[in-house]
Amino acid sequence: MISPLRRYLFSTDHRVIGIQYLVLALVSVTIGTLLSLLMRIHLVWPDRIVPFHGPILPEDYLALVTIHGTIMLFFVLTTAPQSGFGNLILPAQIGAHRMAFPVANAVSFWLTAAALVILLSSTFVPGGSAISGWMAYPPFSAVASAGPGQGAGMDMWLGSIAVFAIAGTIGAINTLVTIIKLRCEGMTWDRIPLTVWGWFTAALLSIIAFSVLLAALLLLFCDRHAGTSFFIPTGDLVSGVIHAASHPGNGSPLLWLHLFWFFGHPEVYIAILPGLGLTSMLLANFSRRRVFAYRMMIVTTLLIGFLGILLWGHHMFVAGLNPYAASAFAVSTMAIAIPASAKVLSWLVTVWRSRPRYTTAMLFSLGFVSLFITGGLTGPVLAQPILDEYLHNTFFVVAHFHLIMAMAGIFGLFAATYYWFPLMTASSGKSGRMMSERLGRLHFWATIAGAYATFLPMHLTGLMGEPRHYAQLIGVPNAAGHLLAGTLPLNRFITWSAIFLATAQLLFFANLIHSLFRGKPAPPNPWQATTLEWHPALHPNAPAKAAEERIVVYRQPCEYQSTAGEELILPQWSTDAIPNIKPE
Amino acid sequence: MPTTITPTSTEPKPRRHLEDHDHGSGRRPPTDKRTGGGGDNDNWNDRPNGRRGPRERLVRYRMGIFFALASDLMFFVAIVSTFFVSQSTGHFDAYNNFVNEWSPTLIPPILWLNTAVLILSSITMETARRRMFHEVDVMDEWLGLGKPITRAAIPWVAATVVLGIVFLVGQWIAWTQLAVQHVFFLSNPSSHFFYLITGVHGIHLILGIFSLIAALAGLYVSRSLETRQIMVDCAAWYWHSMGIFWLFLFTLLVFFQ
Amino acid sequence: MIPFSIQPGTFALSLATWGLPFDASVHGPAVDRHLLLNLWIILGLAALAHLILLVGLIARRRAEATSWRVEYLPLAALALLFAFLTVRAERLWAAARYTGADPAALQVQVVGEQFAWYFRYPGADYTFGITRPQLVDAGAGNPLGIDPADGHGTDDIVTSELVLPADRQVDLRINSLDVIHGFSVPEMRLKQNAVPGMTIHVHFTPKVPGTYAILCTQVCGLGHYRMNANLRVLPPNEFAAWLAAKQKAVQR
Amino acid sequence: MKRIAFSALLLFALLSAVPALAQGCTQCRDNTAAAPPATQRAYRHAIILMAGAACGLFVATVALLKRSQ
Repeated sequence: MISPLRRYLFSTDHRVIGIQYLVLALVSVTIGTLLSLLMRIHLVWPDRIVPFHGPILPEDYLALVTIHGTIMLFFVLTTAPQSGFGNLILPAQIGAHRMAFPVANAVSFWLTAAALVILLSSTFVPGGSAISGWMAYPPFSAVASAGPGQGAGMDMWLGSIAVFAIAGTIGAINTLVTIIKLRCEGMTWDRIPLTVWGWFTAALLSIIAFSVLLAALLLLFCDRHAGTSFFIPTGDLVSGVIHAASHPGNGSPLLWLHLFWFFGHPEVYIAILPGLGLTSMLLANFSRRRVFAYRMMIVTTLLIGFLGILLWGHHMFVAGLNPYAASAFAVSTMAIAIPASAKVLSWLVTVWRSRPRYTTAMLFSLGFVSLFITGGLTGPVLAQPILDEYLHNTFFVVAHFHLIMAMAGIFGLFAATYYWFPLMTASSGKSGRMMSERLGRLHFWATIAGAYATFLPMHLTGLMGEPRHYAQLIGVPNAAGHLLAGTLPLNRFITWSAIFLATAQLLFFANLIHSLFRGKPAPPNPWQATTLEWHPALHPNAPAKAAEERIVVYRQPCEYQSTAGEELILPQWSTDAIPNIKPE
Repeated sequence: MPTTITPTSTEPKPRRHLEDHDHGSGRRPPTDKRTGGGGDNDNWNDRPNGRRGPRERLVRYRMGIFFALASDLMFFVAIVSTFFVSQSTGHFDAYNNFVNEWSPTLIPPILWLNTAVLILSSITMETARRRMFHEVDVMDEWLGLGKPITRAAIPWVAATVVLGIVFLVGQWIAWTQLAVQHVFFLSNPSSHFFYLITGVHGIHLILGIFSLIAALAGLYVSRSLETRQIMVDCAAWYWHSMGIFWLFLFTLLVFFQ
Repeated sequence: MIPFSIQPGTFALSLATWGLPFDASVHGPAVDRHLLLNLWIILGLAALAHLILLVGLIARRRAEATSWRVEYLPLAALALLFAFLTVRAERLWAAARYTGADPAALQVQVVGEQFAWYFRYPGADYTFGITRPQLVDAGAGNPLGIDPADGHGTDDIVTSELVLPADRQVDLRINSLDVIHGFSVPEMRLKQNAVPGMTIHVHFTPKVPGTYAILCTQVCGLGHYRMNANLRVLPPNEFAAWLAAKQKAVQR
Repeated sequence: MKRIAFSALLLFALLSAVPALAQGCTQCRDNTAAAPPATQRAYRHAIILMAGAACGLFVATVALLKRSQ
């Protein structure tokens, strides 16, 4: 009998760790959403007083932006799909009973939690949190006197991200070894579920990217405290202080841009790749079809990851990059649109004339497809340097990455939650619970409406020329004030939509809490899925001695037969077809 | 006409016994690389993953350490590329002529000695690693004739620890020699990089020494042969790659300034 | 209640051009054409994809598609489309950035600092004077640190608004004193980061006289949102008069 | 086979782009001065080094997965 502390807090069981990650992500996403609401409200009603805080000063606004971006990207979109569901589901989907390195797994989680605590507590240090955005361009981020929050706040930001990078690397190593070494018999190259391919590619990108980020952070730290100048040019004059005497040598800020975006772009693929895989699997499952062009999907997943390493330069078109280099990066960026469209085509063909079952998970996968299309199509536009010269750092970009990364990523997470909730709530001996479908549908329609209402108009304000990171649109002097004032009506609409979108998530929380305690008990394989996480021996409520059972895989996932009216499903683990019990 | 007669399998497939699973240190000699067959009712493929014989855990840990080293490689690659860039970036002074403050740091000759020491330590470590898998000793130990493996490996590991410490001391001496010549971390871009690279690599080596000491302790304490093999093996691979990284970084510092 | 109030007329107008601001530069119209082409294409593609999705969901169930043509033909079409757009964009980009300004272009230096833009005209001798960061003192009227010892610097004109003649190419040399700023003129379809330690040239030709906004588009500190200036484009003769007045002011 | 050719084509597109990955503004005289050829070469080497190392790791790991099945 192990103590509850050992079991729930410092557990090395991958399921418990997965849940811990998801809880952490849920906390983070709540905080991040509230911060974004504060920003939206401040943009259109700048004179509102925040309770317990007073008016939002420009530096507060920039701190909000920075913390919002950092939390959402690192602690939600990286943590939840890759580490959360990666721990909960990944071993089962490849027929393994455990992750490769349970202790390293727990260490990785606690490092992540520590990173989050460091980041959030940076709000309380003198000067407040960092205000230089999540990309922290030097010299702004390298010189403490460049602004409030660039002192202790920036240091804590650096520390938090460094710890997170280490944690992410450990987790990625664990994932990779698990996928490569612990697959069960017969789980060959093209029988691996696409979700696992997503996790694999994302983990691969993590071990490549995070260590580069770590090196960049180390150099930036030296610039801030050891008096070097890797990123600070000679004779840089920040707030009356010349950094020539104290900083020998001549750094180049562009160096940081290269190093950071070498990490930063793979990072956004780390956030979205598991969602891509999950969408393919869910669409196929609920429309009772094979995934169309399965091998093609594997190749495109790997290709997206591979190209993701080679196109960081498209973040630097107007940053002083050599125009020829800009052209080259534009080509490589356009190239990645092709595997992405291949995925979309496969989804469309998979559901084409299939009369799928509209469960909530399916709805969210369809929503993922829609958002991926809408948000993805603006990618090629931004990939053209001459257009990026106008759109760079406007709200057009904000709309682009919020649709394709934030919203699509979140939709993937929602789909995963509704789909795997029975596995998340099941424990040995007692079966899991389903989430309420009625509430779920309501939640879906509210969320997708809110998402589009919030982020589609942003394209327009961006085209009107509204830049990012602006703490105010009202009361700006000169002709700029006129330009910005023109975007106010749309911005009011966006703010209202954002409030609606955030409020709609209360439905999700209600559903979560309700189903946790009162959800109707789940059958062993509620969705008639074919992947291994529903295998009786790998199910969380399997008896302990099931760990001795030998798992063998005979076929690709998502194989169904519909002969003479009655449908048969062929799970990966079974030699013969099982009649598909139509849910009432 | 020729007919092919396919004989139906007369003997039933051997049943698995739940109790005869092998956690890696079981009935099967740890040198055994067979997986099943042989009609000995002990087909190791009939085991769930992670239960398939002595070497499986070893291979898993080895792969883990390799991935860790791969990401560490990217860390050094990033620093080296920064080295190349800052080496050749300059600025324009007020009179618009190009100034590049990079003046190569003179490499203290003791670094050559340190490099030799590090290579030597890699050799001793490799010997220790080989000893861990020496078949005769492994069989002896498995048959219960004491811990010849440990006895054989400990001196080599200890030697590696000593050599590693010697290397670190040598690096420290190199730093002090530079300091005597008034070349400090802040003196010059190239000195930034000299101290940064040697320092970061030194930290890696300190970690390596800790893992070696852990391996030593494990050699004394641990009763499971496999665990000891894993500890020494992983420590060895880490140590070797640190040596290789150093060779690259050293060539960089010596020839590419 | 209606959460937002829009004059329908202006809204419809702005929707027709996707809300793009007025275009006052010579190279702008080509960029706008390409941008609008892109926007209409992706709008069409998005609509098409969603249509296919909906039809596929509504229509009666049928055996699943097996032919790989459904994957490769559209993919090839898309690849061609993207290639076409890339080539078209690259040609515009090359025209804008691959070549330098012509020697007759008006030379203006743009300097960003927290949180203001300064503009320097070389003055009568067409040569910029030496600047030293040590001498920077906005209070004493020398925000760029022009070295008084250098003869070229004495006649340099430093302004806080960018005044340009219409229909004459201008060659901006952009740099920054402290942190990275973003020099952006939406009405000129122009954007370039101002990076400390680098001098980056962009050149363009304003066409329509008027007053336009200059924004900072790279977060540079708490004053980022108010770091802007006016660009006044004057008819050539008025510009000459303005420049002469400024020069007289400097000589005195 | 088609897929191989397809990805090979993309790879070619990228690698043909690599030589252009120089750094600094080469738009006109002053800018070539602002980033002298040495600097551009250094940046090019750095970019190729990093991208190359990363791609090598990526391919190696995928090969590892392919082998261990």
